[in-house]
Amino acid sequence: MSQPNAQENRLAQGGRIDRSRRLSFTFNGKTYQGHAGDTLASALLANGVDIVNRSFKYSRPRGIFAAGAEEPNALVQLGVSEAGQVPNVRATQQALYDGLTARSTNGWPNVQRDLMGLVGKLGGGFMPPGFYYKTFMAPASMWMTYEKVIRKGAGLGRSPLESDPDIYDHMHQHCDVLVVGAGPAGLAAALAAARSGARVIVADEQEEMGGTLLDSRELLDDKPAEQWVAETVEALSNMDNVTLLPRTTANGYHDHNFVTLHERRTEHLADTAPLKDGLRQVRSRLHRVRAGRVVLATGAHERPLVYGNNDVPGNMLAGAVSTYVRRYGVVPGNKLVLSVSNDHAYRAALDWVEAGRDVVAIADARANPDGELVEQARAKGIRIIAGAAVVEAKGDARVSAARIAKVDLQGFRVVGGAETLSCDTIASSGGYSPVIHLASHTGSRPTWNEELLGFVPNTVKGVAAAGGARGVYATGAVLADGAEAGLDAATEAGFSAASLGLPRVAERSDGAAVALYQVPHEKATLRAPKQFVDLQNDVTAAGIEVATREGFESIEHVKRYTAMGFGTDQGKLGNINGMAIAARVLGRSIPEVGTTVFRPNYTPVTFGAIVGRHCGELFDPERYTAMHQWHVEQGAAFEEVGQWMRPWYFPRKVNGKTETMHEAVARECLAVREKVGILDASTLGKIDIQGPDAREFLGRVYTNKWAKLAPGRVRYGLMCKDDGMVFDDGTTSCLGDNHFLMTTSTGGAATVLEWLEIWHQTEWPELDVYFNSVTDHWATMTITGPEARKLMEEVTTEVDLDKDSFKFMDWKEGKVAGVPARIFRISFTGELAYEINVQANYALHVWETLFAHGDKYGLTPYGTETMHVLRAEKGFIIAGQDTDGSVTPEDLGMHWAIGYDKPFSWIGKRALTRPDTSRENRKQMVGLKPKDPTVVLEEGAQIVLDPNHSIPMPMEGHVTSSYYSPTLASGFALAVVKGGHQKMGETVYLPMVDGQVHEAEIVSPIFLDPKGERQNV
Amino acid sequence: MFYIHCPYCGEYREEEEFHPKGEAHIARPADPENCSDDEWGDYLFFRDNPRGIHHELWVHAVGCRKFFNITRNTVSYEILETYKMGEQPTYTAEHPEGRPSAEAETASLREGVRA
Amino acid sequence: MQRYSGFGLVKHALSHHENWQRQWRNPTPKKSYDVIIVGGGGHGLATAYYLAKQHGITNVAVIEKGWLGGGNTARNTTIVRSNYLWDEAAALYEHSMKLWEGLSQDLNYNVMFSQRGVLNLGHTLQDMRDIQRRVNANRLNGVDGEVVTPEQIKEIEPLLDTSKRARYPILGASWQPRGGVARHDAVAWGFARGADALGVDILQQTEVTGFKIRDGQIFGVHTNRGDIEAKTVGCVTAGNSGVMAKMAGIKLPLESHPLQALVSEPLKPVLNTVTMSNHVHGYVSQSDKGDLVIGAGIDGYNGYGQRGSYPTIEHTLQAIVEMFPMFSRVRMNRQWGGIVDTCPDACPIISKTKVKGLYFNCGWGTGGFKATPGSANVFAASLAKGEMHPIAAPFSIDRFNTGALIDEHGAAGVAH
Amino acid sequence: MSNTAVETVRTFDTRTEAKIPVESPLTYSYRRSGAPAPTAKSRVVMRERAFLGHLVLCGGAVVLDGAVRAVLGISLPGEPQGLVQDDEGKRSIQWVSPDEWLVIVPGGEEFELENRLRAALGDAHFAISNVSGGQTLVELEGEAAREVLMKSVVYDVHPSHFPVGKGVTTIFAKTTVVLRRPSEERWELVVRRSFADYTYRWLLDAGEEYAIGVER
Repeated sequence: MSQPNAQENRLAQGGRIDRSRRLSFTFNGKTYQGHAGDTLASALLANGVDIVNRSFKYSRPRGIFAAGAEEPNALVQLGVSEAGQVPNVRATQQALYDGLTARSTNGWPNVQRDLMGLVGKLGGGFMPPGFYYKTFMAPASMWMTYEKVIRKGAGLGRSPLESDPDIYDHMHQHCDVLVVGAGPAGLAAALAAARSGARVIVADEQEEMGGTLLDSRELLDDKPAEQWVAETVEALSNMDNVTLLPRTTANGYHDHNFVTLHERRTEHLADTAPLKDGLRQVRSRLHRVRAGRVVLATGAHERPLVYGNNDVPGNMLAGAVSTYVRRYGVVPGNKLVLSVSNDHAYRAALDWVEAGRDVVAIADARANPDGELVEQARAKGIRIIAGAAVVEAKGDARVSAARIAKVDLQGFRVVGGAETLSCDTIASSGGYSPVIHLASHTGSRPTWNEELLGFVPNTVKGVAAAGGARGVYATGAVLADGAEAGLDAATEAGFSAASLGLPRVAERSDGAAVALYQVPHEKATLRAPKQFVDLQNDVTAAGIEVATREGFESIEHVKRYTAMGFGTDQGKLGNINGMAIAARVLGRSIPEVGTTVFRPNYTPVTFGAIVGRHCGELFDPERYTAMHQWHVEQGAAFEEVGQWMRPWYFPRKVNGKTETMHEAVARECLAVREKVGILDASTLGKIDIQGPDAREFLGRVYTNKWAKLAPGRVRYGLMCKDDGMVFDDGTTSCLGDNHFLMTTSTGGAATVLEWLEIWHQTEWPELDVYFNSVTDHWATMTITGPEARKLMEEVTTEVDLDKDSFKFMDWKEGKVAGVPARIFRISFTGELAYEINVQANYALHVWETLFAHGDKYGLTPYGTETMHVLRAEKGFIIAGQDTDGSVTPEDLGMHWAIGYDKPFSWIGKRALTRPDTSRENRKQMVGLKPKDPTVVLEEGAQIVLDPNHSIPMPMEGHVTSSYYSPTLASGFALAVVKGGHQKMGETVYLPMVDGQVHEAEIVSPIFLDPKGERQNV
Repeated sequence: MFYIHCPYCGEYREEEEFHPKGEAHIARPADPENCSDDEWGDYLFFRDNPRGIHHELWVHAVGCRKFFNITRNTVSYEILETYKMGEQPTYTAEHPEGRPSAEAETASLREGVRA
Repeated sequence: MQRYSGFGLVKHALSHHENWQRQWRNPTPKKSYDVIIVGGGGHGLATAYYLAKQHGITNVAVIEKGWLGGGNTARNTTIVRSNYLWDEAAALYEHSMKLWEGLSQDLNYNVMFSQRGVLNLGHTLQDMRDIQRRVNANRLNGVDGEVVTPEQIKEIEPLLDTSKRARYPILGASWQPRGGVARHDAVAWGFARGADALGVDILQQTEVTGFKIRDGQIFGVHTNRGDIEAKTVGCVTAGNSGVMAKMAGIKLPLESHPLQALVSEPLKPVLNTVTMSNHVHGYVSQSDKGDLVIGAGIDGYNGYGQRGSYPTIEHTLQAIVEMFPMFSRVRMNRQWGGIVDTCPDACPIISKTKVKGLYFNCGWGTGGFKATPGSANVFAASLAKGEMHPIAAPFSIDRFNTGALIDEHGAAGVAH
Repeated sequence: MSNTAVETVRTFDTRTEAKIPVESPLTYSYRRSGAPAPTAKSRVVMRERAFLGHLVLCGGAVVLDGAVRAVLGISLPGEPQGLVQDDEGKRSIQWVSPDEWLVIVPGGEEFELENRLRAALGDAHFAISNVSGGQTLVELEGEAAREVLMKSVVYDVHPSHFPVGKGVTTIFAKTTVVLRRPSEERWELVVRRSFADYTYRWLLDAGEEYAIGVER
């Protein structure tokens, strides 16, 4: 085992790390050292940590396999505090910071000695694909028990159990050209586009921009590639029209060039965001980009070869080896065997040798490798075994040897005997897969290119792929491709620029690559050592073969049956190999087996970043009336109605005890019935309607008549949809012949306004009428109860409140508490009532003045609950509570509000005569009087005729509203009952969950003052 | 995430400002009383729901509050055109590349009518 | 059919898994069948299975244009519940629930039906009224359910924020203990294997391009592999029903909309049950693999693109974090979309058509997966007898002309 | 008030000259959430301009233009998204839709303005709604103002796309806002009264990293 601080694999020099800054970190409880500029992965490798995790299904030891987003194994749990936990962080993408604390996500009791591993070793053979579907079925009752055990073994990291201390936000970005990826193609594209003056955003997922140029062996203008990177990034950052976003991953490409960028602003600093200049900063930010044009310069992922035990720690991607050596100054082992199908991967061997360590051999699947890099390797004395590949890795916790054999690619067999070479690292390369994820997010299917041995993207309008992302790999060509894409994008976006001067790159002559995915083994695939395709989900070549034998022939079936590609890496490394294996087994070509498409996200995105600020109290707006402060001070309990916070009831302290809701509501109800109450009704929707055809319009959208409503008068109206079902109601006042003020329910305000607009704009544009919302302009307070007039007389001026000159359903203008007011004599309580509208800025003054005068009359504020009781006593409906979209005006017993003889066939009328709408025995609104007056029926209780009927019990209707009425000294309810209007006086039953059966009598829904005398005084 | 050209505002705006309101050109029967139950049911509920070119009604709810029509491909989600109430589409299932211009001109109806 | 068992697994392991048989054949289409089922998703395969198993009609073809189980079966969030409001809907979904309860054994295929219970949260007084109404109706309809308090909710799902400080505090919930989740793919595969074993031909990569109709009677279909005849054809093509209907000259009251879903990265077990909230609009459960499986609302526009708009995903995750604030640091792995055929009343159509012998089973909206066995069972009975099964009868197309809608929108409280 | 238009439409002065306490839509918010005073660190400053006169003017452009010019001395913005101000910058008209304009004038002028417009428009088909109590105007100023807006509105606020003299109705977080740019330095948000507190809290939250200050 390595000692802390040892960094045994760290090279004395080289790499882009800052050796002057040593950072200390903890992994699985042990403390290690690394440097600024390290990733967690490079630091772990530097310290010789081989096993970083245990695999998902078989619990096999796993090491770091790649160096970027494609890493399947090195997933860690990050975080010190409970609230700061982050599950499933890829060590290869996590920048090292001082104090970083990480653990493996799997392994019990620890990754080194894992007991589940034993199960995997012994039981692995019994777990073919589809294993779960084929067992645990008997006895049926045991599945829930089996499942508990299965679930325990599943999952990777764990969720924090405490609320997130961090904040997140969004940035709505707009640009002419978005460049995704800042490798050679991306930087060239960005520079070309930016020079045209276009607004350019460059997003790159890594800690620093440059991509493959940061570990390139090539020279640009005879200088190290990283120098060109530095100069280009510097140039871009000096341009006002360019936004550079490092540590920012483009995760989703959505329709019409909408791209989500996930910027990690503090994750390289600490697990929870530190303060900056004493101010909180966001942990990560989601940029929602609407781009004119998008250039995808996302590069390519190297494909590993699939051979026996290719998952043992020490197996790696060839390119990752180069990255660790050149970028981080870390050699992840001592003795390397390289297994390749192409020239480019030879870099790993050259870098390894130059780092001063031993390359045992390169197994090259090609018969006659002869490219430039091959020659360089030969020149360095590296042994090259042509026509061969690593067929199997040896070793348990770390690679100890590689078995290399000659392979017949056509015949898919090993030729001759294998040679076992001692080594601790096996790097492989089976070619490159363009990163086509974003291009396929909106459904474009990629095309298989047999020459490139990879899928290349088909992009939609406005998007172009450049460089590696479309299979252009030679550095010079990549730069040129990027520059051209950038220039084209800017041109298409309406800008013009000269083409870019590009740095000179020596052309390298590479030999042709050969198609190799799964390496044949001496044994048949089903009997060979496990050859892993998807390392994260433990999918093997054998698993794929079994799946195809069982009839899973489409690649989608194979993926689902084996779980290939369903991990957090979404098959970046494995999918093509898996397709190739399925194709081989089925005797088809890769494109015949299917294509591979991807869904967002490219890499996982923190929920918090997607949520942004829309959480906690900002999750949804709370709307307040102008009297809200007063309600809060009075200790009101609130009910939310369509985002409005409405006082629900006003509990008082009586003898040091706070009233219950029941007590408060009883008191409030009696106050209104006996004295006077006040309600904040500002939340009702109010629509100002003006125009010569306003009256005609009202007649079309309301069920009742409006032709003769005179200025100064108010009328109740019922609105239906064209299916005849009630959807809102309210009063509308005639202000002038061409001028009306409509009120709607609180929740219905926006819906009704849009309803009026859609009919006006799309059906009846010939009607001259305009609608404007004035809901917020007016504050509304209802003064109601027998003493209402007396109170009003004290505070009202310029209005004659006499009952004969200001009658029920009249409205008048005047002043209340010195404030200009419109006063409406409408009543939702059945009592004498005045609804006062004043400009909202004056509302609190008016409200408080009313209280200053109201005390002697017993003025009592009441909330929505009391309002509901009072209106229900009168049989007034609440749309949405007593109706549910299946209730007609006739069902409500509101025949009086239906103008059947209106000349225009108003909305909803025609539907009322449909067979089902006009049938008898529809559910109709009635009152219910419990036989036991102390019973308050449950709202939603179901009504039956025979409570002893077996289940299922025929139901006749249900309770829509139910309260205790202190006035009636009884519970009472509104309900809908089949044929209810013909069933007055009949007894019905309400069987409850607790076994009780309530008895009730069907009565008129108007419980109080059926003649309406109280409101008419 | 659509980017929608509002024909009234004269510029592209984010989808979030708009609400879709179903198939376009569903006109309320001129004489409801003389519709059969089947005809009324058709008007209320039955829709073309095509896979491909679709004319649909949208409202620029957070914006100018105007209703207008969009011709959109329901598979690719490409928006082929947006047009004001009362106008007729240029791109149709019969003419996916656009109708001959003469026909388009004569088809224009009075402003604000769904048909 | 090769029977599956724990013992069988050991045997296969010893022979290196070389002897597994195909789970279904890849047959050549016959010239004619007694019944053709168009659509090889869960509903279609299950219909064929029940036709063969319960009605002895084995000369059946299931015609699938892609790969079986590749539509909404493969894309849903796998929730199973039967606590629907209206009698007709409750009868249908409860019929399905009962079939779910013995399905793994019936099919000899573990569909991993996990009855871990479903919570439907209420955040407003109206939510609670709706919940009480629904639970009361459910119990009288023989569907299990109860109304639970925030304290009881905390016991069922401890991580839920049941505090009063939430923007939308939880006032209560309905709780259906028999609800839960199942493994979606296994449902399709299990029914396919079962149907195949009984003689049903499953024709994948076979696209129906038209119907053969003469004198108002169906007598077959045109496909890209030639004409196939049958006097009874059942169309079960969720996400494509309108297009199929149009081929037969029929218009349906359907709109096809994107419905999106997403999963987090796999996590150690952290959720016990299925939690749904209509008001803040999101629902979540945890798969056996560890992913949080999260469902979003339907996008408002028509779309066959198997993708929707991003704000729908954002709103959904806001809702999840509102309910479970600790999930803010969990990461979203993948999102996708299905195509749901929605009816104006949020209930399906299981119906004859004006073409004799041609039946449609469609319009399931978000309710399709949970209904799979029940829908197929009553559809198969209807196809076999030529008369709609009593449970299916109320779901006729005619209701949109008579007005006899079964409106689960407003009242059910939960759209999924 | 003898004009026919006035008879068929009932106008009403909801403002009074009497000394009556008024509360702006943000009054509650100051109490509830506080109002951090601007400091040297503040890169953005917010201030409410309460109690202005707000009128919604509906009608055809051709119908309205002459009357507006005659009464207000400025012409109706001819192009969508146009925002026109008088020389003092105190009175403005903004295009809202092809037949709708938002007029904002110093508080107290709105009723007289409405009557004069009505008189000038005579029998033409138009509508004027006084919404002065229903909305308020919030200003943002400072070098981070644009970034705060980028966090909040979906509309593109880049100067190349949002020059001075433009105004739009758009999404602001989970509510709506009328966003205007009357000058290089200053942005105006016209906010509905009942959403004002939400908007205020959002701005404080989004502005936190820029040490947002509130001028009162």
